Amino acid sequence: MNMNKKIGYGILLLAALAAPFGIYPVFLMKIICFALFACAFNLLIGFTGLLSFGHAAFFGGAGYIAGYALQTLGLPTELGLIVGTAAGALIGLVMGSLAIRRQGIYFTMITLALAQMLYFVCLQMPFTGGEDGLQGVPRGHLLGFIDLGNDLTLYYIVLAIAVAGFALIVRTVNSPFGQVLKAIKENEPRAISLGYDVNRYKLLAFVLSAALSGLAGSTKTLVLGFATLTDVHWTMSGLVVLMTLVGGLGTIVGPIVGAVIIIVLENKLGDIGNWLATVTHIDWFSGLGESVTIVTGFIFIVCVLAFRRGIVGEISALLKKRASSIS
Amino acid sequence: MSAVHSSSSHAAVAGNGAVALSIENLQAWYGESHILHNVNLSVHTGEVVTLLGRNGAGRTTTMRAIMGLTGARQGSIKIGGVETIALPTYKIAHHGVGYCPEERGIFSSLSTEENLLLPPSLSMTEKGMSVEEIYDMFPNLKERRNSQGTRLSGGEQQMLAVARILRTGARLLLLDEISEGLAPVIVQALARMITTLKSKGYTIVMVEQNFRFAAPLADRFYVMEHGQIVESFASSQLEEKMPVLNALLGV
Amino acid sequence: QISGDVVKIGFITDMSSVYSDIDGPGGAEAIKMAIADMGGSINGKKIELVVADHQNKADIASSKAREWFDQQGLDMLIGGTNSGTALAMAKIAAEKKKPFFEIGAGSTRLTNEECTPYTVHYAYDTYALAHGTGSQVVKQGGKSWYFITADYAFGASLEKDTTAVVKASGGTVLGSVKHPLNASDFSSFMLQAQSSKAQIIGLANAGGDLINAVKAANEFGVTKNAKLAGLLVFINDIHSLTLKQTQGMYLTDSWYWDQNAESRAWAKRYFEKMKKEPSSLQAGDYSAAMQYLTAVKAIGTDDGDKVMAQLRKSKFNDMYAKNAYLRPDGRVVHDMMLYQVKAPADSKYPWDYLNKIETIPGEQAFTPKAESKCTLWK
Amino acid sequence: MTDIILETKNLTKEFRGFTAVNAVNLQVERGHIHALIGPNGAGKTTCFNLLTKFLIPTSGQILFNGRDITADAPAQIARQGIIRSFQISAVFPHLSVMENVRIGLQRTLGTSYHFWKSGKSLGQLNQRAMELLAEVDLTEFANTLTVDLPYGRKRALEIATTLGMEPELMLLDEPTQGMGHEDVDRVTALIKKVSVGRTILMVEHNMNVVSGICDKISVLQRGAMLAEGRYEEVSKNPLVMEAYMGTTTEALVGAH
Amino acid sequence: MEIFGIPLQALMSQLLLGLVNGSFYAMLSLGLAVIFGLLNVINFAHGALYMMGAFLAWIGLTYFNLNYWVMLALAPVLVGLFGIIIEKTMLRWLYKLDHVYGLLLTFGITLMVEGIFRSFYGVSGQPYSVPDALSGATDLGFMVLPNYRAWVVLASLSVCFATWFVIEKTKLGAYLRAGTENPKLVEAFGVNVPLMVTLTYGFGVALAAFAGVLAAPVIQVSPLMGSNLIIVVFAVVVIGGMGSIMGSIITGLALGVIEGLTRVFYPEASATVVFVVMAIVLMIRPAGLFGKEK
Ligand SMILES: Nc1ncnc2c1ncn2[C@@H]1O[C@H](COP(=O)(O)OP(=O)(O)OP(=O)(O)O)[C@@H](O)[C@H]1O
Ligand SMILES: Nc1ncnc2c1ncn2[C@@H]1O[C@H](COP(=O)(O)OP(=O)(O)OP(=O)(O)O)[C@@H](O)[C@H]1O
Ligand SMILES: CC(C)C[C@H](N)C(=O)O
Ligand SMILES: [Mg+2]
Ligand SMILES: [Mg+2]
Repeated sequence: MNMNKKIGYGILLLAALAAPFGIYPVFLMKIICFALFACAFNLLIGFTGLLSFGHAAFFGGAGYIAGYALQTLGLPTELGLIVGTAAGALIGLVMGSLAIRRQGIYFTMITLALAQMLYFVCLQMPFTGGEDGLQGVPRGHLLGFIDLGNDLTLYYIVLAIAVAGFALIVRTVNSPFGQVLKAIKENEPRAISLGYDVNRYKLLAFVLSAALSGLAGSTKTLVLGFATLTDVHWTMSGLVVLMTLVGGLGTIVGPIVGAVIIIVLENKLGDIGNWLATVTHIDWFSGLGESVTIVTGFIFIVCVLAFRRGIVGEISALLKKRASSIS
Repeated sequence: MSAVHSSSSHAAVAGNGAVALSIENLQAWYGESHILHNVNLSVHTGEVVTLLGRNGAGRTTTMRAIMGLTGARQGSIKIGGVETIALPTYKIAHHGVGYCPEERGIFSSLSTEENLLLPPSLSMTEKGMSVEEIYDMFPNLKERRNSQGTRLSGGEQQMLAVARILRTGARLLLLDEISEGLAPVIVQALARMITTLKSKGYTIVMVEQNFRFAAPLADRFYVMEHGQIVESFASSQLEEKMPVLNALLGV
Repeated sequence: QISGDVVKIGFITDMSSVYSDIDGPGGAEAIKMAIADMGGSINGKKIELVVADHQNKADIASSKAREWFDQQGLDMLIGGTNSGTALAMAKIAAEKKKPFFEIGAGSTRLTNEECTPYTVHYAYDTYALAHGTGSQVVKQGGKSWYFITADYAFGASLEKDTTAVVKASGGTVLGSVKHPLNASDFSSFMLQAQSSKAQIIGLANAGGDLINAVKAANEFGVTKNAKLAGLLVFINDIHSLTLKQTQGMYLTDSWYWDQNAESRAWAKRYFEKMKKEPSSLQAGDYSAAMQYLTAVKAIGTDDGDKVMAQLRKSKFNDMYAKNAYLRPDGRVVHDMMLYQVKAPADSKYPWDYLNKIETIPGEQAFTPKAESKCTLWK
Repeated sequence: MTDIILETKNLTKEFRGFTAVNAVNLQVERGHIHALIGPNGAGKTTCFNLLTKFLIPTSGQILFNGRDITADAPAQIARQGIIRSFQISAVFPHLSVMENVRIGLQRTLGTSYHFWKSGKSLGQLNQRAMELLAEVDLTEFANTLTVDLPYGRKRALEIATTLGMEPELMLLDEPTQGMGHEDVDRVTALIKKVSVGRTILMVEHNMNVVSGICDKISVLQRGAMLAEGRYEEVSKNPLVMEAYMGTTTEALVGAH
Repeated sequence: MEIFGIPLQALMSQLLLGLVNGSFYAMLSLGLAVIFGLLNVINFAHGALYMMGAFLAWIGLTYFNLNYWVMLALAPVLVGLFGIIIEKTMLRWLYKLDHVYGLLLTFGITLMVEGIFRSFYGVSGQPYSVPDALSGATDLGFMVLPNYRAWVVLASLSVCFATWFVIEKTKLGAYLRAGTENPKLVEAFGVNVPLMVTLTYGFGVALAAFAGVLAAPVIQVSPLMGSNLIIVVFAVVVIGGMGSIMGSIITGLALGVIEGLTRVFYPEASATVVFVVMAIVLMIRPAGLFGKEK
């Protein structure tokens, strides 16, 4: 890691530490959970080139399991999160071993379909509460003595979880394993001929990504106190794809940037619209709040047509260009 | 090595003198890689011209560029005097060009006869050969008219590929390595066919690996190297050019 | 003292989906009417209303509620249709110690297992529906039942309460099928119901779902051998389905626009704004806001606990409720009415749809103390 | 008796009724550079694909060091020491030259699944990687991104990576295809150099290369073995001349 | 009469429903296959365009008093035109890129189209009544056959087979099939492939709209009707393998029927049965029932 990067991460972390004093902590925690989710997703697409359209299954599925563990089984908080993460990994293992049988676009469709299947299972399983979802999941105490009822305390715990998850992702990308993944992404037949059992590597990457998505989902359940069908629905998978795409596929911090932008947009679009309406006196903007999906779709289209590298990708490409033109 | 303009050897051409194909300063890219650098050549109506060169010299790319099948192109390509550099592929074809690709391009979802019937006539006036004429020329194809295109033997596929473009009424044929992988009998048949076509006034540009196949057929030769024309001469000059060819191609 | 110098009311309901006709924008309008009728302010402090669409998702409802309480200093929350969201919001309001008026939702869980000191369950509940419509249908000879149930808190609650009534009256329940909220095609559910050979197909759903279920039943000729019993029918549903398809149906409701002069007068004002007659829920929204504001005005503070105490002391009297009162379990007790849908020929003017069969006194309409599972009412 | 490292018995591959490889009995002797030649479509690449199990044989057997490997998976075969190169160049374009070689080496560390380990742990392979790069003359390019290498260098890198696997048997599919003269000569010399202590089976159209370094030649035609033997014998075989040259009047030397 | 304790009436009716659903699967997966063949794009927007077809029917009736039959012809044309615009302005730029970008783009289009309809019409759905000529039901004795549903099966099967005929048995179809394999070469023969691509997309999409109009009287016309369906159709595509036109049709119908039967015998699984079948097929034949391993 070079100096610039270190400084960048440092500033990011400081900002995260200070943020809850200016911004509603619950909202921040939500952003953090999604940022972790997007990073986990990016581990798969960005570094193995596999586009999954079924990540909601891990995120939401783990959310339910964690919620059930915390609420009905009454497990301690830390155990609940671990159980949720493990559930994400397990769902990932099952889905992954089916999906990696096909490549490219079929892989995508299969993950989407399997996730939808899990959606229906969650709809019907008695413990998920069907359309009502699991409600009132207790936050409990961390390690038995840190009261998580306080938003601020929970915020720092959540931040720590996310930073740990993020660190693991960075580590994975740079690990011997990450190196093999890169090779598989670049030239799969060649990797096979060098003796790598590529499907097992892909599967491990899939499971890792699923487990971290599960961690993100469990944490979200803990923060908001509920687990619902929204989190297992395919639109959630689409959302995480969008976050990653906006931030920059295959960049390390891109997904975080993307998550922040998309979540802020989703939640504040109404305010932004109202503000635009008062500033520009164009009434139409005040309806923007109801049109989140339209705006989301629009961003998707623009990204695919014009900014396939995403924000972070475009910026770093720009910097590279500048650097090379200087030298 | 600088590009050699073909105009110097026009005196030696067969055919009736009208320019069927004239390429000036052609550049072509595949994505980021710049493959053709200022290719210049011209072919007269009724001529048979062969492009020689090593693997990867850019001969196939030249043909594909004429058809508009590469990435970006620059320069000028005139077919029958009409500038086609900016046209889409299908319009280029409508100026009377038939292209037989290196990889043959037989469609597996079509039967032999469907493959043969696929290309539409390029214009109202120029009718291509009828299916009967084709079958007369290649009796094997008639025999296997109903089998799936890619089930044919390699030689038969090659025949089919060549026959297919004769159906369109194209008068300028671009033939890429049509002798490749064929049994000698078939290569001989192809040679006879080209002679026949030439006598009917077709204009032919060939890319050939098989020098012994191409040498007796061609009126003129161009030699390519690294995306440029580096040598051009008429068949009458073949003897004297042999040492050069040896150096360039190892033939 | 009024916190934040405004009395802030929040309204979270289904603004765009299956239940938006029954409550939705009309409900918000009704609350605005109440605020206007209060003069827009109390002791010089402005009354404000914020509205959100929960899209029938409990997570959206509860995060919105939490955000409003934490961020906007919300003083009181009115919950609209959908029991799932209502249960979620009730928990948040209790955590924040603020009054929560629930109008649209029917689930009795709000005042039983999940009762809180801050919940005010205002309009109706599934117990009342089961004992009104349910027992009337059994009385008419419908002994064997099969349910088509909306697969969430409300449907389950309605099926459960009605099952109890059917069994108590000597009927049998042959089974049930659950459908997702806002289902698009009911034919297969209807056919499942049909294969049970029950006399009565009980529709434990509402709004758009009820409408579609009735249509599917007609398409496949299910009504030839079985009778449909809509367990929660609103006037808007009758309007959509037309009298032809609904005549003779029984329904239990808390209010009907044409019930008396006072209701007609209010309905007229509402009609001018919305071009539709109000449902009982929209009337309930008005009444709830009114009663809350009256209480705040009486004690001069919007402190949650004090307002709740004041509410428990009062009798509610307005165009919606007569002599109604708030029970310790959070139930507002008022009379319920059993209606029957008119035949097309009997309908004299637009929106003239219902005949009253009987009035069910409040004390009988709702869960009696003996059956209550609320720990606050012991 | 000669020491046979690789042997196929009646190896056959059919594609929907079309027999691409037909009962081929191939014997590759240990330490040889063995060439597989034949006209286009003769089934050479298909043969390679069968040997490395990129395709599943329709029938027949493959024996490696006397052991039947017909049922093994591609990665398993690679791990036993049969490494192939591809007809089109096979490198990892967006890794550096050094990283390319390390991918080949790193499997031996047994940490390839260790996603929690630092990438720095691969540093221990650098020395070996540099040795390999030196062997193919790529030392100065170690930190270059592979896409930027000229074509011939990419083939050299590919060979270096393959060498890193300590292969007993290397399969090279047209290693000189698409190369200029100098490249052809360099790669030919390179193949000769690395063949010491190994066995090499290669597909090659360039007869200069074949005649220069190959110990034995097998000629395929229409999926079947047409002739086999030393270059001098095969090149005089009228059947081979017929099938490959299209004429019997000239010797093989002039094919390219 | 009863079969396994299920009244014949209910069994047959459920089978009919299955067949109706199967017809929709078939029409949609057929369109997806045709588009994928020539454009290399998985058209996620297929569901949204199906929904658009249904909505156009509803809008036509509600605002312009155009009846069902007019809209059955008009809506596919309008949606087809819309598709052509999409292809010409957006998809066109993605052909050279990885397939996933086509999927992502059409996903974005889906969100936008759905969002727009949602903001106008909410999510609860609009009722659309059965056209007079087909209203009512025929009592077959063993079941009540709603005339309209019978028409749906008939109409969609005819359209499917007509499509199959055109693609497999005509010259135009030969261009399409050849274009699927090697579009550049077909273009080099002088065929206007870009136009063909555009029209193919337009046609595939029109097929979806046609299905939408057919569906309008059967289900609620709602902005979300398409996206829920499209994922099932994806599963159908994975099962069938997108290899052949007939394959898409047969797979679509068969899965509809399987779903219908599941509803009779084990209703809890009816929403998941297609996905279960997909998982099984993947384990046994990863390339799908009619697909070729590439
Ligand atoms: N699709 C492509 N993308 C990128 N580069 C290409 C592509 N096709 C060919 N090239 C490169 O263009 C150069 C010229 O290739 P071309 O096929 O024209 O050669 P050729 O003279 O026809 O040789 P051959 O005998 O191999 O057919 C080669 O270096 C080749 O690697
Ligand atoms: N996957 C496949 N399906 C059907 N036929 C195939 C397949 N792969 C190869 N073939 C056919 O098998 C035959 C042998 O092909 P192969 O690639 O082995 O030839 P080759 O000897 O390597 O030729 P070249 O010198 O051109 O590389 C060819 O006719 C080819 O068309
Ligand atoms: C108004 C209603 C139809 C809402 C429904 N009764 C519920 O509790 O969810
Ligand atoms: Mg070539
Ligand atoms: Mg080969």
